Amino acid sequence: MKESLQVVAQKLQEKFGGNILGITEFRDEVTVRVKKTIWFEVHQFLRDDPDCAFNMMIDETAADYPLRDERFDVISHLLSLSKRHRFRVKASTSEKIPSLCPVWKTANWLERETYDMFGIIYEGHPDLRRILMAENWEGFPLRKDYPTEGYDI
Amino acid sequence: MIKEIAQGLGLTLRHFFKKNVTLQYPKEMRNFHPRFRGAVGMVRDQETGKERCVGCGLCAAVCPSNCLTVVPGTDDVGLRNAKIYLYDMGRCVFCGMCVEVCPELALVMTHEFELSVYDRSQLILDAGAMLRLSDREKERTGESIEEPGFPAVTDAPSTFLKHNQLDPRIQRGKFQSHQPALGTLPYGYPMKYEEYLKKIREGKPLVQGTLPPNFQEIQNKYLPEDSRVPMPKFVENQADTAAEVRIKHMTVGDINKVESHKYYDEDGQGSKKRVELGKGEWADKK
Amino acid sequence: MFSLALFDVVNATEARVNAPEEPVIWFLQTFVTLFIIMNVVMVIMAYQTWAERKVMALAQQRFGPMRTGPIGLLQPIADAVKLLNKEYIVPRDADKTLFFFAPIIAFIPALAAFAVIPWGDATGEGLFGGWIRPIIANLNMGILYLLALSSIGVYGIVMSGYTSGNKYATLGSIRSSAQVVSYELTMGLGLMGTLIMAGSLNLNDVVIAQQNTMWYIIPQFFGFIVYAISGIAETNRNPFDLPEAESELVAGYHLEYGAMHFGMVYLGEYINMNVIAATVATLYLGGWAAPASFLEFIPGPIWLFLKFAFFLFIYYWIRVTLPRFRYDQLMGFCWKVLFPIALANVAITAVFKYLGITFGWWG
Amino acid sequence: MQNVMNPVGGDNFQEKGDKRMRLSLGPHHPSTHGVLQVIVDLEGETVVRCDPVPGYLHRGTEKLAENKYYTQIIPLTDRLDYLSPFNNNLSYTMAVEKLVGIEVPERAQWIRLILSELQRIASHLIWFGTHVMDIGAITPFLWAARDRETIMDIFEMCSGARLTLSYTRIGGLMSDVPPGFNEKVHEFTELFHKALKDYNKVVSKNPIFMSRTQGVGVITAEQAIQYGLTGPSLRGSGVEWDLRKHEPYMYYDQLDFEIPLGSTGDSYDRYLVRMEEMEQSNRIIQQALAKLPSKGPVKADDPKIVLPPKELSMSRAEEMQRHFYQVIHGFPAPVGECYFGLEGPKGELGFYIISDGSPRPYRLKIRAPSYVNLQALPLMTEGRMIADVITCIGTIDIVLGEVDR
Repeated sequence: MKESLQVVAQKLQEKFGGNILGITEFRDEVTVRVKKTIWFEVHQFLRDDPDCAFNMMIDETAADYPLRDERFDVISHLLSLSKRHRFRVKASTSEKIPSLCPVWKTANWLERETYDMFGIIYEGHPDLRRILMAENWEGFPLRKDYPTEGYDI
Repeated sequence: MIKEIAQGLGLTLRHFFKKNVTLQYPKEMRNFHPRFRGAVGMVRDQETGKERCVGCGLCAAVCPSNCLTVVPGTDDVGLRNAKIYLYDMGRCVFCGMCVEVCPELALVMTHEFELSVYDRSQLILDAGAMLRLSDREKERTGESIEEPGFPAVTDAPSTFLKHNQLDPRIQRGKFQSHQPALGTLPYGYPMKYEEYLKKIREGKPLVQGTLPPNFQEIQNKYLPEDSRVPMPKFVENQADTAAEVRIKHMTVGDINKVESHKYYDEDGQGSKKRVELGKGEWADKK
Repeated sequence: MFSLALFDVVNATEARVNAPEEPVIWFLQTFVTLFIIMNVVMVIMAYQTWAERKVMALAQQRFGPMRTGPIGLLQPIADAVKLLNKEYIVPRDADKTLFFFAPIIAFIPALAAFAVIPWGDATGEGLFGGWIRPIIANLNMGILYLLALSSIGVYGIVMSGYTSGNKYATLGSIRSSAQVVSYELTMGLGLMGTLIMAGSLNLNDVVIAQQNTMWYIIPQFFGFIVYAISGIAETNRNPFDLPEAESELVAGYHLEYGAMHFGMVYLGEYINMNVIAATVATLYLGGWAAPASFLEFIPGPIWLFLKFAFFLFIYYWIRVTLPRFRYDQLMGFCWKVLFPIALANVAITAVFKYLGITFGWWG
Repeated sequence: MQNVMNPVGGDNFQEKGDKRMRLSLGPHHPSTHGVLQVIVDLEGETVVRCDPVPGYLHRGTEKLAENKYYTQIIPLTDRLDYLSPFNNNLSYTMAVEKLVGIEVPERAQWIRLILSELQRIASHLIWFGTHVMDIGAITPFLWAARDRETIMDIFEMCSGARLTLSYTRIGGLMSDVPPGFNEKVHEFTELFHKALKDYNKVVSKNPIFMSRTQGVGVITAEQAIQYGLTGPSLRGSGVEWDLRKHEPYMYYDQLDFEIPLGSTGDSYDRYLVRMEEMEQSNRIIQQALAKLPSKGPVKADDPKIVLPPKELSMSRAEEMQRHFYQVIHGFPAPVGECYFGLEGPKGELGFYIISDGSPRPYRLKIRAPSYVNLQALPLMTEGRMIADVITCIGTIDIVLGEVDR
């Protein structure tokens, strides 16, 4: 793990303590799993803290695990231009999660897309509409139980 | 300000006297690089004159767009071949993966790219039509297009042995495929999500269409038992039947109808002027 | 009766031609001349589309139209046949009557402007004993007539855009009306210098005055620039093609037109270009007069055509090179750049004329 | 006559008496570069609200990818940013390589680097042509297309396709480049150097072009970071961030090149940045050609992932069995997740893969730079004129295949 990221991990542990569910590293990428209750705070902290300084949000997305109680993993990728490190934050949720739009404007469309594809509702999002699919589309295509093909005669 | 505009005008004026870079396409055609990936053709075995395919179905397995249907069988001599081989050019993305994986070097990407037809069913080719495609390629280039495992006819420096230079024992039809026939069913029109769910929950067969190959696997892994749905019946059908269904629904095309260029063929010889691509021609003066 | 009435009107405005002894024959002669000139203009205009495409293709290192006839020479005919064969579609929200007449209003005045362009010495008799005259109507106020007709053409554009019931078309026609009205002013002012120098509104007089001194493009260079630029803007051509800016308004005011109505809008635009080019050739490049006396064996119409074609080439050349202005920049350019130049040009020319100052070549 | 400025009725129209006009630019519009719809509210010619509506080209690439083997996804990535398919191939392939932990041979990496830079030039050329054409100059587009043809010839020579390349494979390349590759690329770099001067002459200093782009679509550095812009759009605002320099992948750390930066963040700055990037890419290609090893494998030697070469599989039964096994069952990736982003022509092009240990990705997220950059369009256009909307769409260099995925 990069030294700067070790500092970040340490600071997160100090600040949020038990709300941090685990910090893992795979292929030199650090992932922190947090409780969904601090989803917004952790991002604000990561942006504002001078040691973290994640001033840019690269991506925000989700993954579907239909067997779990909280079936969605919401994932955000952060980048610090000054420290040159990247970070990934994850939280599980069943349906709702706070929106990150007040933290980064990028989050607007990325959250709209995630809502469109998974049906995750971002609370506090200014304009949560479908973006890629048609407005009257049924179902959420990237959920695992959505059929990939289905044809009638 | 005026200087810059004048510079721009001068530059366009200079281009009036440069050589044209475009071609009169239907009348003349550029020469493709040897690796050009056009429609997939089948290579003719030089000894028997038949296709070299043994019907192993690897091409259908690797095809990202599900455009190949292969049903294995045996020919009158007892060698393995493809009983049914259907290639749907309308779905093909010309990625060349089928050719890359073919263990018998039976497929090749030809330079055939003028594939417009008036009827989509004409875009579904069988083995015979694919053979004719590669024959046409051979006629044009004047050489055999037997090349080892490359998505297209290649000019790459190859350390590979040509197929006919290999040990005759392993040349053709010696590898028996244990793979069940692979293939997809014909496709129709998508139905609504709700109807789809209803149909498969009730266990009603969907006559057409395919599910992801790992459908059951995904369900077993990720869905609680009560919400799993049975595999729709059509997947259990034998591939033979699947191909028959497909053939019943679609006529197999005749490659000779896939000749959009013949309408522009002025001398009636079926040949167009091929223009060799020059090197940086456009920079020269006329 | 009608022909006599027409004769009266024409007679009242014609000073140079003596009253014809045979009004009917005079009328027939006018008709023959008109017929020939209009046809020549139409053919030139049709081939102008071909020439433009070819010139653009050359600059872009491609062929342009090649498939119809040798080097695509039949392309204009093919285009016309195609347009004639298409269905005439009126949008649901369009004002049907005005929608129908708008292209005609754009087309006819443009064509009528050719009546005052001399293609030979208009004081002479013409060919075949006057059966083909060098000018259709040798009006004393020819330039006024030109300006008036080009103003009428704007109505066609405005109407076609506004009656289409389409937002893009409406935006296009709004842009167009503002643009054309503004540039008409600079266009008129730009011309003024030549008129002051020649002392006449008659186009033929201007040509003869140039023959006696020199082409007005030299003494009236700024006037020429102002007139040429305003002319390009007046005909909605690149870099002033805002009303039909393809990348913004799709096609602008003629968005909803199809079939021959589109053809008329399109041709009206090209005829307007022709008018500008012909007036530039006449007023600044010496018209039908040969540039030097030893070249006079080449007839006047050919000289006019060469000068005309040269200016059209400049049109195309600018089109292939320059990007488009923005709406506010366009208006700013007109009022802040062209208008002062034109005014100054008029004032200076007038002062020189009044004081009778000549600088050797100054007429 | 019906008032066309304020048509009443329909969801898309306003109340009667509203002075604003709601104009739908697209999805069929000449300058939205594909099927982007932009709904703008106009007051006169001034834009008061701008709402981009993507999605008309949505093909569900991410969903499709969940049901395909890792190798089969490569053709899908061609169709994302169809103006730079090689970079898509490369980014995806490198993401999978990172996931499975495979080393790519040196020669393959250099070829990838050269082709990636060529593709960047090709993509920027199309951007240049269309951007300038949107502003009204038609000729530079065709000149740009002419030079791009040369690049596409090089790609056809290598991969057999001009647009949908699918040239990379997990662990290397589809095949080695054919003979004559070096000469052809070298020839191109020299020609292109001259052509670039022409472009600069006819467009860069043109007063009309400058007046159309200077001060239009200004994005400050803070806004650019806040909106997550990457690539030339970010550098045009003066933020020095280039993954090739700051998180070097492949062999970019061995090469000497500069990162052009803008100062004001307007369209003209972004224009200059991209033009200079082409020049720098040209430099990179020249250096890389000199460093390209003349011989060597182009596929990694990893029997679990890379298919056996034909001469082996056709002469040894066990290799043939391996060949069959790998084609039919794919190769399993280790359980885990990884993200890889490279500096694409449009910005950071990233692929995020979650693997559950099966040969298919459990989840594949494409971080499309065009999608993120397009978000800044309302910021750039609101309060400006409608002609500036077109300039702004051009200047952020979007490709709808990538926006909609």
